[in-house]
Amino acid sequence: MTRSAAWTADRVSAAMQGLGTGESVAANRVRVSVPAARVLEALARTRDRLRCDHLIQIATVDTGTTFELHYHLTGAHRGIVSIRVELPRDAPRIRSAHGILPPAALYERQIHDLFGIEFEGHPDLRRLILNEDWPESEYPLRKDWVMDPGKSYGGAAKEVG
Amino acid sequence: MRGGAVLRELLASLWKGPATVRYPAERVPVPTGFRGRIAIRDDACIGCSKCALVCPTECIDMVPSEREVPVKGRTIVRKKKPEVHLFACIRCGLCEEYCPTDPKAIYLTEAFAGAGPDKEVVVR
Amino acid sequence: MDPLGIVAYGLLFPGLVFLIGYALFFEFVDRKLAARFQSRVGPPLLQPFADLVKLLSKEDVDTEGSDATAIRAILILAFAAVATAFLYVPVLGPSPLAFQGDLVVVLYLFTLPTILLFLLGWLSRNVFGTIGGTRALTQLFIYEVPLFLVLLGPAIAAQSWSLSGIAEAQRASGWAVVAQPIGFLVALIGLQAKLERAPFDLPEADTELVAGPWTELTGRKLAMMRLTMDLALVVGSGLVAALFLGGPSVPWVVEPAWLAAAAGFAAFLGKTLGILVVLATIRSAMGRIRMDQLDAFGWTVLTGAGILQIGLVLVLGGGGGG
Amino acid sequence: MAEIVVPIGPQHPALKEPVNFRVIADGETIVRLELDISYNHRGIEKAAETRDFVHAVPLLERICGICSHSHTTAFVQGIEEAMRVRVPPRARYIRTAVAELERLHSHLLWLGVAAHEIGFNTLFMWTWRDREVVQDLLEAISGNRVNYGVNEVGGVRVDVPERVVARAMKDLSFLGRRIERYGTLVREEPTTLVRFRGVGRLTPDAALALGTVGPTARASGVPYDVRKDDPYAAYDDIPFRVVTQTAGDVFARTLVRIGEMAESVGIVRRSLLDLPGGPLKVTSPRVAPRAEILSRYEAPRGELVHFIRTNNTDKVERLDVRTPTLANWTSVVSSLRGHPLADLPVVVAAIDPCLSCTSRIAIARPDGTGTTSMTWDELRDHGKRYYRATEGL
Repeated sequence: MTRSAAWTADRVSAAMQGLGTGESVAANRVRVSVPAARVLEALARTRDRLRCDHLIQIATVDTGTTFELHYHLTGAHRGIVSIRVELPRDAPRIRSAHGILPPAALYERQIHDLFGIEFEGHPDLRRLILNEDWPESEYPLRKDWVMDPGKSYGGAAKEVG
Repeated sequence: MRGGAVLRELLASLWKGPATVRYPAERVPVPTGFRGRIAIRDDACIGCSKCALVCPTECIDMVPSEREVPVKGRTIVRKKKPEVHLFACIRCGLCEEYCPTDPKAIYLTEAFAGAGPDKEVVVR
Repeated sequence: MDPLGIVAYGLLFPGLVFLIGYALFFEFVDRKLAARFQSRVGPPLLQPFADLVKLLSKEDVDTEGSDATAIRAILILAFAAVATAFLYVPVLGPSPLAFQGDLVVVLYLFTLPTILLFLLGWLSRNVFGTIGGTRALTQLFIYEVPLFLVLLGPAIAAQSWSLSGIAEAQRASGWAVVAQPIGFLVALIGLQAKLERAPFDLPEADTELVAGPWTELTGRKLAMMRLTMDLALVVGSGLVAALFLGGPSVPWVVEPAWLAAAAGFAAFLGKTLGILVVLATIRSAMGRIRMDQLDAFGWTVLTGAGILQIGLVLVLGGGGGG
Repeated sequence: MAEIVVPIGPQHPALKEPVNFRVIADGETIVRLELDISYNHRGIEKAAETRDFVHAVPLLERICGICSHSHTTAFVQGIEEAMRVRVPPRARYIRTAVAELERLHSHLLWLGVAAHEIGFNTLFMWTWRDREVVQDLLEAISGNRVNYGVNEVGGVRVDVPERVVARAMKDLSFLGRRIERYGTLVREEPTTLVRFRGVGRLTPDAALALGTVGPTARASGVPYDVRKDDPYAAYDDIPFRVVTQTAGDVFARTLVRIGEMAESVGIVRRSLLDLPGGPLKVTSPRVAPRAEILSRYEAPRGELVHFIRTNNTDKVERLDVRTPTLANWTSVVSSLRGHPLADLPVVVAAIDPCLSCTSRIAIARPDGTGTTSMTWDELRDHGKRYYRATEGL
């Protein structure tokens, strides 16, 4: 099984007609930027038309001005499709993808906890990563997050002396 | 008998006796190249502080220390030398790798045992 | 035997003191053998004794809201039951306290600790204890039938209900294990299940239930219960040795009485240790089975074998023996 | 029996790592399972953003004690791809050898823990005794048993001299025999068979739908293996077989892992015997150009992914690590429904969870009436209603 040479940008663009164009970013990886509102449609097409049945990861990047979500998928063809979505920094919202890709529920919970991105339709966005007494609506992985010395961030108090 | 393999293995272990190394009476042979306790060769150090810069846990402090040391045939007066907080050192060996001297001014010995009561021990 | 002798017999030699010492030695052999099977060094000889002493000195915590006096009573009762059962197990020769029907008494006393263990778990008000306790009870029902069935085999063959009597009868008719090999195997498996040793250690399955009924036991209570279980191991192997391996008897006749008793005692030690080695090997060679699997195995394989063995004894034995 | 809540963990004799289960059991059978894992979140991804590449490697090595080499290899390969740096072949072969040795000791560790979960402590002692051989070999190669410190951007820091290769060959033949023996042991030992077979079954499409990776997926017949799908290091040059089973239960996963161990022995032997000459590393630039790399690696537990974003500085702009255990949690929670309590540790151990790698939570709730298969959404909505009712959220 050599790297899937057949996995070209235009095959992906064909499948993503009207949503975005595929650009080849690595030997076996094609990235498509799609509008946030239509991410579920893009994911559904990736799963059905491009036969990607395995969600590798939902990567999140805080570029300082926007949040980027990268949905990486692969399938038996061993090629990788990355659906890229940009979200505004003030109230970042997006539809939850757990309906199409069940494991997404898990990854979305982590992203919500650390970045504060809202996933509409997610059944259970309770606290996931951070400890119970971590102050509300503080998202540590954001670039602009700074530890406020006044607040306690839970966990054992700093070892004295 | 279905359980034959298990029985054979039981008897083999019984016959071979315990595999335990009864430390400290017996010692595990330490292979060459083992990254053990850190040590400093004061006379070889030229005070370039590369080790302090590269250390991931920043446990190496450069302290003032004047000394004449040979560098490429000439002798210079170095200004500072490294001091290592032993129990912050994770024995990764990066300091030894980036140290430009030969023989190395800062290196990991093969000293295996590293426990100690005083957390603030400093290796000079 | 004059009353003083009985008391000495009961309390000192083959009685309590010897029993506790021998039980601790049993635990040592068991743990050492299991360790060496696993390429480990294993404990020193006096480790079980040291554990006992250490536990006795530890703080004895009563869980809040649990009926402390009831739990203490249970522990003492369990210990006493097993210790008394040992009185009827022939050690030097026929036990002086033997009487027709002591086999039934021994079996009854031998079952008591398991039921008490269930109560212990139930009273400890700990969720692990409750589940562990119910498991102990369910397990009891499963192996009890085949175990008792099989233990009655030699009794029928020897036409006697006294443990010592059965042992003596085998002096003439040869060891019951020869005539009833299936019975011997089922007895060993049943014993392993009764003592809740792997693969039947479901009640105190440490991977799910922390320690089952034992979870809330600390200090003196834990020491008492562990000792009781060690005693049960000795009593159990003594029981099986007496029933199937002829108890403290040596095949050839030994003239002077005291030498006969000594030979008998040596035979008792040898046989019980032999049984212990088998039990320890089973313990090391197996993982733990699940309750439903124990159910299936217990009712089909064990009980089936038990009934078969009893059938054979009734048909072949035909009341012969003696 | 009324439904009782059995708390298992986070400190529990069965699970050596901080995971907490709130098991809602009806008698002995598990009705519902709530799992909380984030007990040792150390904010490594945040810390990685403040360290240059040289300092980041020792940090990432400590994400996990059993798969430390996985994280550093994935990371440095990502940075090398961003810098367009060609790593010399000798370095690639050494990385492969250490990677497979890590898989070997990780699977041996797992086999022992799985045996312990069902009370078979003897196998636990044997496997961990033999694992010492692998650990000592790694110590001889890299100078440390756990955090090997083999990788750096541009190549490797340790060389494997001739005498170490000779010693490795001796150790590998011993390990080959031992693994073959464990293969027969597991197939023959009655209680292991009984406790593993048919437990925690995962059908191929469930395995795919629930996003399982690694041996857990391969045991259900999903042949994904990053070493074949997206070859890195020297996996292109060294022939090996992707081990799969079809039953998808704990026993199949055991066979897959034992098969993989045998393959690993072969790979390490091949990679050390054919060790090419040449340098151990190339000097790489201090700064990585603006790039976005998805670096995938086949860790012992499954597909490990490092999503790396570099921005023309000597530090990563963003490092998003998705560990294999995170992907496998969803399948555990759903495959445990209806199982007796006794199977919980076995099924959890079957995905070989590495808690220090991941800190996530998953909740699955069947409605308890029979085992009708519920779609994922029904299952979740039911949970939400129930959860709000009981916990009064």
